[in-house]
Amino acid sequence: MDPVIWFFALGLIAGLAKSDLRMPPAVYDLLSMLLLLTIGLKGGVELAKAPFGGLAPQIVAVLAMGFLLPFLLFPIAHWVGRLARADAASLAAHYGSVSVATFAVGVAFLVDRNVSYDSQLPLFLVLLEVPAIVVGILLARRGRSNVSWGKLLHEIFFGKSIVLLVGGLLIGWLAGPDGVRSLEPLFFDLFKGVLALFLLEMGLIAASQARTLRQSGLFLVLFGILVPVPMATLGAVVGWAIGLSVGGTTLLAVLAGSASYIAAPAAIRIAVPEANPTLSLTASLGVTFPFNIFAGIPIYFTIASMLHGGGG
Amino acid sequence: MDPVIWFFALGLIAGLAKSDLRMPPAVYDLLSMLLLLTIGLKGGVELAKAPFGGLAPQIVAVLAMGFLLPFLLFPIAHWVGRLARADAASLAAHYGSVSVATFAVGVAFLVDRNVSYDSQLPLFLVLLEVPAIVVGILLARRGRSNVSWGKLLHEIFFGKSIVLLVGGLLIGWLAGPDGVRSLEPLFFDLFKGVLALFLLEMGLIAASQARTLRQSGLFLVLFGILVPVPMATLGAVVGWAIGLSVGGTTLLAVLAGSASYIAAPAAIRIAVPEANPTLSLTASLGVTFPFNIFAGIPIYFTIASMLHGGGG
Amino acid sequence: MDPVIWFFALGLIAGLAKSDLRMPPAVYDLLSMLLLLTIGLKGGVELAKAPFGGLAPQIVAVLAMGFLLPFLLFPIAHWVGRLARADAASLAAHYGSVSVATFAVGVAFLVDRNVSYDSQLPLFLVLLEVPAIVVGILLARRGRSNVSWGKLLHEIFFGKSIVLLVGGLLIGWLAGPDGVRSLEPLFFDLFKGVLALFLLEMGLIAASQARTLRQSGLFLVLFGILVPVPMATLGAVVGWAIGLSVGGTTLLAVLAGSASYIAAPAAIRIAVPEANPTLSLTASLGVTFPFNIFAGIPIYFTIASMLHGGGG
Amino acid sequence: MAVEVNDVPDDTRKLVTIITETVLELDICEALEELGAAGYTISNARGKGSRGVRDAGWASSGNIRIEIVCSDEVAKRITGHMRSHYYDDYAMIIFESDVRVLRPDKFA
Amino acid sequence: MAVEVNDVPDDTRKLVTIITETVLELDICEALEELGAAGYTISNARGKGSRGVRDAGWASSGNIRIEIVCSDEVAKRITGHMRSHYYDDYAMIIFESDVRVLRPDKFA
Amino acid sequence: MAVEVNDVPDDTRKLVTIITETVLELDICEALEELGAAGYTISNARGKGSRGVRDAGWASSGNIRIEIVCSDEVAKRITGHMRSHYYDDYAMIIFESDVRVLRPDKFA
Ligand SMILES: Nc1ncnc2c1ncn2[C@@H]1O[C@H](COP(=O)(O)O)[C@@H](O)[C@H]1O
Ligand SMILES: Nc1ncnc2c1ncn2[C@@H]1O[C@H](COP(=O)(O)O)[C@@H](O)[C@H]1O
Ligand SMILES: Nc1ncnc2c1ncn2[C@@H]1O[C@H](COP(=O)(O)O)[C@@H](O)[C@H]1O
Ligand code: NA
Ligand code: NA
Ligand code: NA
Repeated sequence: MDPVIWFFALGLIAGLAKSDLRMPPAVYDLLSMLLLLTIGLKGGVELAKAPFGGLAPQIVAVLAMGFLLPFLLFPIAHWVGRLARADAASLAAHYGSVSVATFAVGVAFLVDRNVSYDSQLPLFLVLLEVPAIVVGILLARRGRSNVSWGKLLHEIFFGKSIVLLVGGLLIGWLAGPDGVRSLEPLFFDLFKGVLALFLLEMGLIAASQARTLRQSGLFLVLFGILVPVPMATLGAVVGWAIGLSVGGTTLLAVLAGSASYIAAPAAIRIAVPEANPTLSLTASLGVTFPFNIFAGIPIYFTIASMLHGGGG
Repeated sequence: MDPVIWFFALGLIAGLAKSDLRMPPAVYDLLSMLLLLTIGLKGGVELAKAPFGGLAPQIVAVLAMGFLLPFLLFPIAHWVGRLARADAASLAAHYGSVSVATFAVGVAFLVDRNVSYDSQLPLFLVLLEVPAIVVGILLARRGRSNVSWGKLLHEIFFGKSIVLLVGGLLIGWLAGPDGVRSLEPLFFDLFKGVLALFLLEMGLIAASQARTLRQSGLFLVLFGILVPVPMATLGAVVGWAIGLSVGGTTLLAVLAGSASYIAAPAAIRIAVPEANPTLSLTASLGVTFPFNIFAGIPIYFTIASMLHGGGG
Repeated sequence: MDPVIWFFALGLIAGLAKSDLRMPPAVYDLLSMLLLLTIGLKGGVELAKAPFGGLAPQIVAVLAMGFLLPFLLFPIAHWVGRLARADAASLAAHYGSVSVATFAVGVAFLVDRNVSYDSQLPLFLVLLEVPAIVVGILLARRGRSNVSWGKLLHEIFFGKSIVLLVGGLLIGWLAGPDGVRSLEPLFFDLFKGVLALFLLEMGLIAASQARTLRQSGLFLVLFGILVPVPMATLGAVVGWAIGLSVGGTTLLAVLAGSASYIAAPAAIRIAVPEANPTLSLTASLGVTFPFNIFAGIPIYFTIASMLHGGGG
Repeated sequence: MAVEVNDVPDDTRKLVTIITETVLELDICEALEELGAAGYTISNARGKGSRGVRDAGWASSGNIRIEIVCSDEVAKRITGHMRSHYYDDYAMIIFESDVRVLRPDKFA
Repeated sequence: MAVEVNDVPDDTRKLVTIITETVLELDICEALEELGAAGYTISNARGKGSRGVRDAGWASSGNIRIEIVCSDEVAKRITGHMRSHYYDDYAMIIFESDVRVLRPDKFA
Repeated sequence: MAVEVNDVPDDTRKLVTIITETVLELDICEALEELGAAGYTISNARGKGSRGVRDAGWASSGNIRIEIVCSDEVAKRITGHMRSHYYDDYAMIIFESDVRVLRPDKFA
């Protein structure tokens, strides 16, 4: 198993054992900035190397998936899980959107196995962040919108994760492989180490969700474990259908199967204040994130390989 | 264009678009510590390699320039710009002093072009920080000094930027190229990456100056754009006259043409409290810094090349 | 001399000269996390490479030394130094326990000289942190225990330094040399640079102890300088007796001769509140730490070499 | 004498303190200006209340502590606005006390 | 009308402020809950007092500032507990004032 | 009984709160000691006032919040000093209230 995942386990254990280990918020911010910029830069450099053609239909397909996912998830949460409308909509928004940290672990997984992936994946990461949040808010509001959309969309689009991802993409694309060379020691060589530290903190945060988990009962756990695989399978099928490589298909599956814990919580808290914020966050961070990095990603890779006619 | 400059643009755009992207103050401090130490260490190692002779006359020339610059700038700000005496003196102090970030971008510019520079430049950076501040305070006080100079000079000389620059210089010089080898991965290899992150934050800060800029009207913009080139030209002539190489001449021009935004604001705020601190800071950070890194440095390099008989 | 030590001197001078140079607490936390994880990972990788046999007797010997040391120190502090019982016990706990930063400088010292050390040393570092603290508390309480040991031991064992050291050890051991390769750029290549920054901050902290030092008079200085060498000699003898290499013997001497300034102060402050916390901290940070990195480590290396029949 | 009198802050204003979720910072700042506050001061905090523990460790999970020195009138408007807009759905407490200020004209 | 009346916080509680060593945070939080406080708010601080300068620069050497809004009864218990458990051996000050709260039922 | 009486902080002091520019921290701390304050507590803050927005993002552009518990006499000296030295040229507000303290002898 990739050692970065052990760092998550270390954080989780330390948190559950009530260690006083804490990561200062400033360090968390630095690490997440580095991850976002690295993912963006990597994608941009790849785009510069192999200029893409016919990206438009792929973008349409990916966006369509982003809008579709929350519609599939909302009924499960609302009628099966018997959550209030606002809570179900919030959960649908979180799970329809994507997790950058899970994506980063997916990238590390592929790199370890020397599996390359299509250069537009970081772009898809950006595309998938927003639609589910919009749909989730509409579902919560039953279409009645007393939401100030202008302000909200501004907040989402100029939220720091999208700014850094898109900024990294553009800089990588403008600078190209040669221009980025001098930035590689910080952004590329340290990538795995930075990811390890970030996962340590994610483990600590996941541990802090444990108490809520015990209180909110079984549904959240089941939802958090059972929902990712079918969602990721859908993502894999889409990826395969639009012609991505095995690596790209895996990462699109990872995106579909992951749940947001940065952009979605912030936006939903403002736009759907009556939703209990800990429900969605606990499922996303406390259940689905660990599930994905320990079990999900290898599964999604197998599914992608099978779709491409390999054995896994 | 050097990709690190795109990071400044990214920060500027994010800031102007009111993104929630922020860099924690602790990260800003870490990045600036790394830059200062790196510049110092690099200079120290070079000094250790090629022991300097006849540095004394150069030092005198550079210091003289540092004392002269604010006397040239004050009349422009006071009579042309019609600024109050305190504000004009503050502006003269800021522009007479130097900007470490601009110097770092200048170093990166030269390294990219394989142009070497004289090892004493980091030393000149230190020398040029102080004189203009002292002159600025004297100008504001009309010579009448109710300033507690002892305390003030102590604050400037033991300010963190000078301590780290001089400390780095000394350590680099004492340790020499071999001793510093084990420090290179952090201080030298990551230099451009660290500079990129730092410029991202500088862009965010520059954006926050934009509103003041609109209010304070045209003079600040004109001052901030028109003043650096003649100042830098003076710097280049001095550099050429004291026998620096093309790279060294360029960097002395960069120093002369840049404006302080750390040491000067802090000292002037205490010693000349009646000066409006946002005026000088806005001109320095919001106008001159972007001008220098986008347009100024290449111009100064051309000037230096021409002085040395090259074509630019 | 190793240039990292100059960084300590730089911090010390800056602090004594009342420079405004500060390291944000978040950066200090990041640096210490990196150091602890690096030391752990290095040890774990070594353990994975050369699986150890017969470690049990070594562990017993090292633990025994850890329990013994404070019993030797307490009488000196109580009767010679005429400190109150609580203060003497606190000092015994600090000096019986160990300093990670001193250990890191010791490691850097050996690496510079191409002297290898036994892979279990990081494990001994962990083992030696706790016993002296427990003994110190018992000495302060005269055995009467109104201390809630469960809570206290939990706090010590799950304190962040032990969690990160043990976590690093386990991850390094599980992942092995190949698994850890992708983490090397952050954790191994940057080690000396990170240590340099950390020592800069240690210098600043040591300087802040200077005033207390002047007040508390001669005993603390004498204790802080005279006690480490005999303690370290004891450590070296133990290391030699249990069959460690010259490098391992040196590091066990370093551990014995160093004084804790993280785990011990926190635990003692809670368990022995009537002890004056600045006494022990001043001796440990203000006297012994500088003594060890400037003079102690080379001495301990000489002692270790002599024990192994070398000339030093 | 005149100086001494000047130095005794003898004009009374309300000090309204709001402790709430970090995520509301921007919204509340805008609202405060519209409600007529001449200024405000914010610092980061953590804490515990009816909605559980809130700690700044994790990005948006911390609290902020907002202080506003203002007139009775503005204080009333602020507490009313907070009550109607945020009190039901967000972790929030508000309390108020009297303070003497040095330059009353600085505070609405 | 009713709304206006509601918006004037007219029920009085005590605001207890404790400034003490960072190292006590966990202990005090536990104690506050046992003593019946419905909540508390903490922020980091530095300062100077009878035990010298305390600055957050160095890990455990900083201060925290704890605020508790509570009833007279609970306030009395808190100050008593602090006095007997910590006042002699730790850097600590406590002060107390009256505040009007918006929703009295939220505070024990 | 005696204990209970002890635990009720019944001696009154002034709590002076100063919110101002970070850059003044050292100067003000020195002044406070000279003016007779037995201690002070500082925390970082951001805010808005007549001199615009002040945010800690950018190095020296933040605010600090200084609290001093002291006697009437010292409070008067502090506000006077601040008014004459800083009020005109720096972003600064000062307010004052009454607090009950646990150990009056600790405060000048
Ligand atoms: N009784 C209290 N005293 C002081 N602070 C409180 C109190 N109750 C709540 N708080 C603070 O207000 C925040 C929100 O409170 P709540 O809405 O009750 O969860 C908490 O996270 C605490 O920081
Ligand atoms: N008179 C005071 N006014 C405000 N804060 C104080 C005062 N005295 C002490 N403090 C704070 O309380 C902490 C502990 O005080 P002490 O126990 O007196 O050292 C100090 O570090 C200061 O932060
Ligand atoms: N009415 C107010 N209420 C609370 N804080 C204020 C108020 N006015 C100003 N401040 C704070 O005091 C600082 C300086 O105020 P000023 O001198 O008015 O710019 C501001 O940055 C705010 O943090
Ligand atoms: Na998803
Ligand atoms: Na200049
Ligand atoms: Na020891």
